[in-house]
Amino acid sequence: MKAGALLYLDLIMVILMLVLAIGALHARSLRHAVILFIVFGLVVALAWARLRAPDIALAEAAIGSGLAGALLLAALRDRRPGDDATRRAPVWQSVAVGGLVTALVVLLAWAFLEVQGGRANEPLANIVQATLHESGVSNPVTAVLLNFRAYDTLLELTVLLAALLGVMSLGPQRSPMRAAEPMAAGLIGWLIPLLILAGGYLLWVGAHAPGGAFQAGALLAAAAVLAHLGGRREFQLPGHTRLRLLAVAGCAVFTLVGVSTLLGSGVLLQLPSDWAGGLILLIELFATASIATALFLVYLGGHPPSWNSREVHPDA
Amino acid sequence: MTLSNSLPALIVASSLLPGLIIFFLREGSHRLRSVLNMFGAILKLVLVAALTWGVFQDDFFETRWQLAPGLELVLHADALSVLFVNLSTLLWLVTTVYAIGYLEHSPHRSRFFGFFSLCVSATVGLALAGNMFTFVLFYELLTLSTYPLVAHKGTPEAVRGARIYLAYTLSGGLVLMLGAIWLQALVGPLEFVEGGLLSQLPDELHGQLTWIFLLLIIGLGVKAALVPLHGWLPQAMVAPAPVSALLHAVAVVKAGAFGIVRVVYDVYGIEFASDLGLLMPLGIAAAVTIVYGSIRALSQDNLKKRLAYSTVSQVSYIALGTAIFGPLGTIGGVAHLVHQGVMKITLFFAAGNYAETLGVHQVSEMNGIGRRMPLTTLAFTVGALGMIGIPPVAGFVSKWYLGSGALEAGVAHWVLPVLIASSALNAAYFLPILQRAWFRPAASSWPQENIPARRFETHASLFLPPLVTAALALLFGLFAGAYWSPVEWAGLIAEREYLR
Amino acid sequence: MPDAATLYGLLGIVLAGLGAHAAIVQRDSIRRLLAINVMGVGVFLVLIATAYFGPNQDPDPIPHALVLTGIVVAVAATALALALLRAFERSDDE
Amino acid sequence: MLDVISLLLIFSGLAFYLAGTIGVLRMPDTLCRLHAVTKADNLGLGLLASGVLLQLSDPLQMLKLLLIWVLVLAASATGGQLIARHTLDQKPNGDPPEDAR
Amino acid sequence: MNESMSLTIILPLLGALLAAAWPRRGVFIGITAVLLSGLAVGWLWFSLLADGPSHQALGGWDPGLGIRLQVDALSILMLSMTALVALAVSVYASHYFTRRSQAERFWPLWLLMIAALNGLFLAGDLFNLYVTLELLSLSAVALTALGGKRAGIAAALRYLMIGLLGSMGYLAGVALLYSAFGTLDMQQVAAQTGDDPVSQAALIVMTAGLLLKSALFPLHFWLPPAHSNAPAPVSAGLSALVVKAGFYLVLRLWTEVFPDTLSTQGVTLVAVLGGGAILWGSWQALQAERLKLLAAYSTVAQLGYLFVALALFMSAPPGVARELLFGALVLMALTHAFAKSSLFLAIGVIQHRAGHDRIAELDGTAQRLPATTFAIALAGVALIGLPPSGAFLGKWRLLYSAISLDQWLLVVVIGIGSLLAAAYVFRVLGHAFGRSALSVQAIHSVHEEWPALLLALTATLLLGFGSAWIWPFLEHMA
Repeated sequence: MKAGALLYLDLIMVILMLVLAIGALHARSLRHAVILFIVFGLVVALAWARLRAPDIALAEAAIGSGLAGALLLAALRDRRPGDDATRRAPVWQSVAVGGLVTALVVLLAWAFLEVQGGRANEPLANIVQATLHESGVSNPVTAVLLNFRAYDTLLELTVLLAALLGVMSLGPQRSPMRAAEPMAAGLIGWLIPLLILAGGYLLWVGAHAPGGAFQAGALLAAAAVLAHLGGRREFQLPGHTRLRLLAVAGCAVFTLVGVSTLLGSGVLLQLPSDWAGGLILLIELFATASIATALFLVYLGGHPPSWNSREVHPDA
Repeated sequence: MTLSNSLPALIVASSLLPGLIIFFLREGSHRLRSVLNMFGAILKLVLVAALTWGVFQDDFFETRWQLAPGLELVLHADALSVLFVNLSTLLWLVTTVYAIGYLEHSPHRSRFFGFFSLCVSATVGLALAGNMFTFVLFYELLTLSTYPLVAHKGTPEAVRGARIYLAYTLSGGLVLMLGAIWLQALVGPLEFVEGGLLSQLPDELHGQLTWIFLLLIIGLGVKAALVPLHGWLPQAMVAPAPVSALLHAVAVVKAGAFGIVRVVYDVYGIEFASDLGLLMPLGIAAAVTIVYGSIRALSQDNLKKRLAYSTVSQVSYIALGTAIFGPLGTIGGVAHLVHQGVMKITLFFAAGNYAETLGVHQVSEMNGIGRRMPLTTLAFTVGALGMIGIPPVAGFVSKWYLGSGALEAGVAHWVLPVLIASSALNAAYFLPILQRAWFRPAASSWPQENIPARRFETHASLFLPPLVTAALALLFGLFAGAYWSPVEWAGLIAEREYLR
Repeated sequence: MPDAATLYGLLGIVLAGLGAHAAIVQRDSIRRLLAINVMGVGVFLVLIATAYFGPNQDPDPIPHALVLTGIVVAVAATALALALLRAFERSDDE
Repeated sequence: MLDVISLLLIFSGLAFYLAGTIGVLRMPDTLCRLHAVTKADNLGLGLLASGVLLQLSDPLQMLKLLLIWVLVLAASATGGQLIARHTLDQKPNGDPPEDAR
Repeated sequence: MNESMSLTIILPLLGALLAAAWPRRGVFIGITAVLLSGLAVGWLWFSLLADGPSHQALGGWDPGLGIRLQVDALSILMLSMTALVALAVSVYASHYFTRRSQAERFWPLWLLMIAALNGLFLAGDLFNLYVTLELLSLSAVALTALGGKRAGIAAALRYLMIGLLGSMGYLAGVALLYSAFGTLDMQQVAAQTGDDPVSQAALIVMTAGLLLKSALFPLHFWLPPAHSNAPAPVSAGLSALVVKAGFYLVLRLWTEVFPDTLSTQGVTLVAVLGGGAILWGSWQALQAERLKLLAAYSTVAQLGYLFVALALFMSAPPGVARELLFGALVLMALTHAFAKSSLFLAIGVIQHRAGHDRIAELDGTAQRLPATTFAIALAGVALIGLPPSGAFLGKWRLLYSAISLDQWLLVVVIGIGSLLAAAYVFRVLGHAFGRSALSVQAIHSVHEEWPALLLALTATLLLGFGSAWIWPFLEHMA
């Protein structure tokens, strides 16, 4: 395609995203706002694809729009009818904040345009390309995530764990839904294995192509959410110990790899070149399981019965 | 670690450590607490005696401990600090004996004696402070450690009195601190030196130095109860008698007066202060306070309140002496630091005895009390006569030197009238009390007789302390020319100040 | 003519501004959450736009990794916020 | 030649989408809208997919496209059915109020 | 050396994972992990003293490609503060929760919070800081809501939203910096920042985000409800440690990453806001009817002191006085951490024993809970800035700089703030000394009363009389 045509496509996308964003932020009805936000997320995923960021496009679609959307919709369902969602700051405040934010936006835009004029002379990208062969994987994003900046990713998994622990501490899960209607149930039954398959594929392919633990975990979580939504009897969470192990496994294996490198070389997460590929896959495998567990449990909105130890009385 | 660099710290520690231990004693361990108290007090006295001997022989005692760069904790013994340390150590010993008897059955004694010891540690630290920073530090510590003592009874009035006390003294502390910091910003960390160091500063700083002097005097004036900063003192009367004795004679008020002496002599230098024209306003403030306090004392029926206003008046003799340029005035002011202490503590001990033994709080209830409690009233009489300035009690000596100093400095035209008026007023509010106590018939019953008369009028630990301090007041007056008397020591101080 | 990176970068800044404004102005928790997420997308757009060097050159993978991390962090925070909201509304019933 | 057919298919697919979208906007109630959108979009999707299919050369990619087509078809069919059921459950006459929450 | 750096983060993290997987052993795991990470900090001390400040890129890659950890005098002081406060609070917390389900939830989140703090103090990478900030705020939020009370949950929700907004502002700045300078490494970025629009824009949004997170007046509104409604050990951690993280980052950014970017107007603005925080926070603390709210507003005021000190530091001319002010600033931050954690723990004891924390009904606490009252008094002394606390030394130097720079308005503000602080502290103590037979149970429980007392003693005696080494240490190890 020609650059000009692409630019028109870009302009359409930009306008679409702006419109959707404003809709999501200011729609009169909260439900509309949430739906517009989910649609916004999908368009953003397209934008990621457009900007040659397929890994992010996948993640955005699966997590940013998909799971976050499911979370938001579930939260909407919790809402009691009386809740007033249209409260806003008084107009003068809104205008004042608007002025302040506009000033910031202009400042940032100015700075950004300044940057576009003369970009950094030697982007880190070149270094990544030059070092990629030592990383054990050939997908540069995976290399950055799980080798060059693996420490960030470890902490990121920890953030997810913190959120999970937080959600679990806030009370029991939502009551399960009634069984789905036959047609939806049929579709769900059909989708779940497909999702699991796709998840496994994404995990495996992440080493050299777009994909990886987060996208895979999100798909697995989506499968679990579907199973839950469909009220499928054969789907049951593991028991207390195994559930908790599943939740911490990703972090734990990652940390243990870190500790063993620390003991071996004195440097945290210094993966030996020869082993790097295998270690990354190991980490990703467990991370996928933990991410899927965390995202699904978080979707439940509270802890399932098996989360707490047996002897503890349920919360008042 | 030698004696010369550890003795000042040991003197502070000798009451601090027993105090800290006392906090953790059980309420019931009465004997252990008393032993610790007495041990600390006597040990301190011994250490202070050693220090005094050393300083007299021109030995050098100094403890230094850096708290932060430019902020050094310096404990240094010079003639002036030795005088104050002696006073507070001696009177603390007496007060401890008194307090043990006074508080025999009241609750929370561990807390009380803990803070009691902290209070005297802070006072001694303040006396030995070798620079402004150290002085401010102990000045604030003194505030903190006396607050629980004032609030000790826990009644709403006690808590309120303590709050007022705190509001005044903390504000004063803050102002003092600002002055000290400003001074440090101007000239660096300043140590106390006889004769002061500021006179070498260039002229353009003199304006700032005047402002700093104002801040310092305001800050110190709160504790010294200079009018109009004296408002806390009558309120703090709710405290138990030993505490009042401590506040008025040993620690708080004295700390303020001592600070004024320090600032004038050892920071600014008396000559430089005189050159800056700072002495006259200080003297006037002192004079106003002297007269005002006496007038207010006249109309108080509550004995302790009358004594409190008397303190307001009497302490300012020290400031007045400081403001008179010349060795005789200096001797008068500095000696009065000691004289006022022993006399006022006697009065408060006696007042405490009346309240504790018979429940007598008002002057109007004191008819004939001299016959029921002759020893206490005898001590009271000595103190009161001293306050008026009747020879041979020590108060007379101070007033004498102040008057001579005024003549020497050429300010007699306003100082002498103040002295005379004040003495007349002192007589006017003390003599009627004496007349009631000795010559009027006793009422049929006392307000609340707690301690019946057996062999003595009350417990020994209550009536002995005022007798001791009254005797001291007499001795200091009778033997003012003796080698060891406060007046002689004040002469030594004056010599060192003016000969530089 | 602006190139794609500039266009999307500016869009990102505007979205971040819109999100920030709504996050402050809106009072409803879910709406605030939406606003913060929109703001996040805006910031991510800036990063990814920075990483984009045109159709013929490989993009810089580091911002991609950062944004991936950011997305996960954002969803984690969203989940916690929604659970808090739910707990808050439940506590009303007690 | 192949390109022409492909373009033709894609544009007719887009036309159906357009019709479906207009239907959503213009039709009076939920069921009618549903009718318009599912019918038109399913057809549009099929046409679009076949048009794109002709552009591909890799059989694996073709397979993926087919899979996508099947999945979207199944999802929209199920979704349409669910929406219809929901609408009928809620209000026999078929039009829920705008801001039902 | 470098092992110990990683260990201070990894050990609490491992502890958190164990405690999450094995909730019934939470107390044992928690205390052990806190102890071990404290030991790692100790080890780091030794290496620092032996080898001087150092840094290390993780993964064995060059800084820029890999994430750099760095340790210097400032970070190790913050780490030590975290370790000591965390230890005392952990001992206290081991007996605090009455319901086991609550205790089981506390430990993993608490350890995650400590890991995040340690990670934050060691991070030398701008994006990594973002992740640690988020880890910190998520675990802190979850802990805030742990009490399960409606007010606590509402406060946690707002805390979270504010935290997210703040981190987004920070992240926007990071994005801009990366786009301009092509690196996330703090040192590499610092070498390129200057007076240009990019640096300025980045500085503004990052600072704004962090000020929101560190609750500088008037962005403090979220703090009092959050800190006053969390369980006592959590409040202690939040007020003593977590707010310091934001301040620490502002300090690092201003002094190290953007030394040439900062404008005098920016510094003045922060000084004004700091002054506002001192007055408003102290005034609100004086008005508070509950002890915990008082303590929370006192934190708002104390942050004001820190920011005022920072502003003075930034505007002081280079020289000895400036170096001395820096040490004072650090000392004030440390003192506040110990004093405030002590205060919250002591309040927790009172709340446990009296069943409430309403100030007006506390008469007679001193008689029943002497050690706790003593802890409150000592902590209060440190909050006012009286001797013998570290804050006294800090305030002395602060006023010294303000006077030297002719900032008389700040002198007045600090003075008024001190008096207000004295007023709110002694309002409590007055009641505590009051005489009233009330239902406070007398206790002599070591676990309950001692942590607060030890923390208060650290804030006063230890930091008041034993902190002279901090200045040379900061100078030689920076």
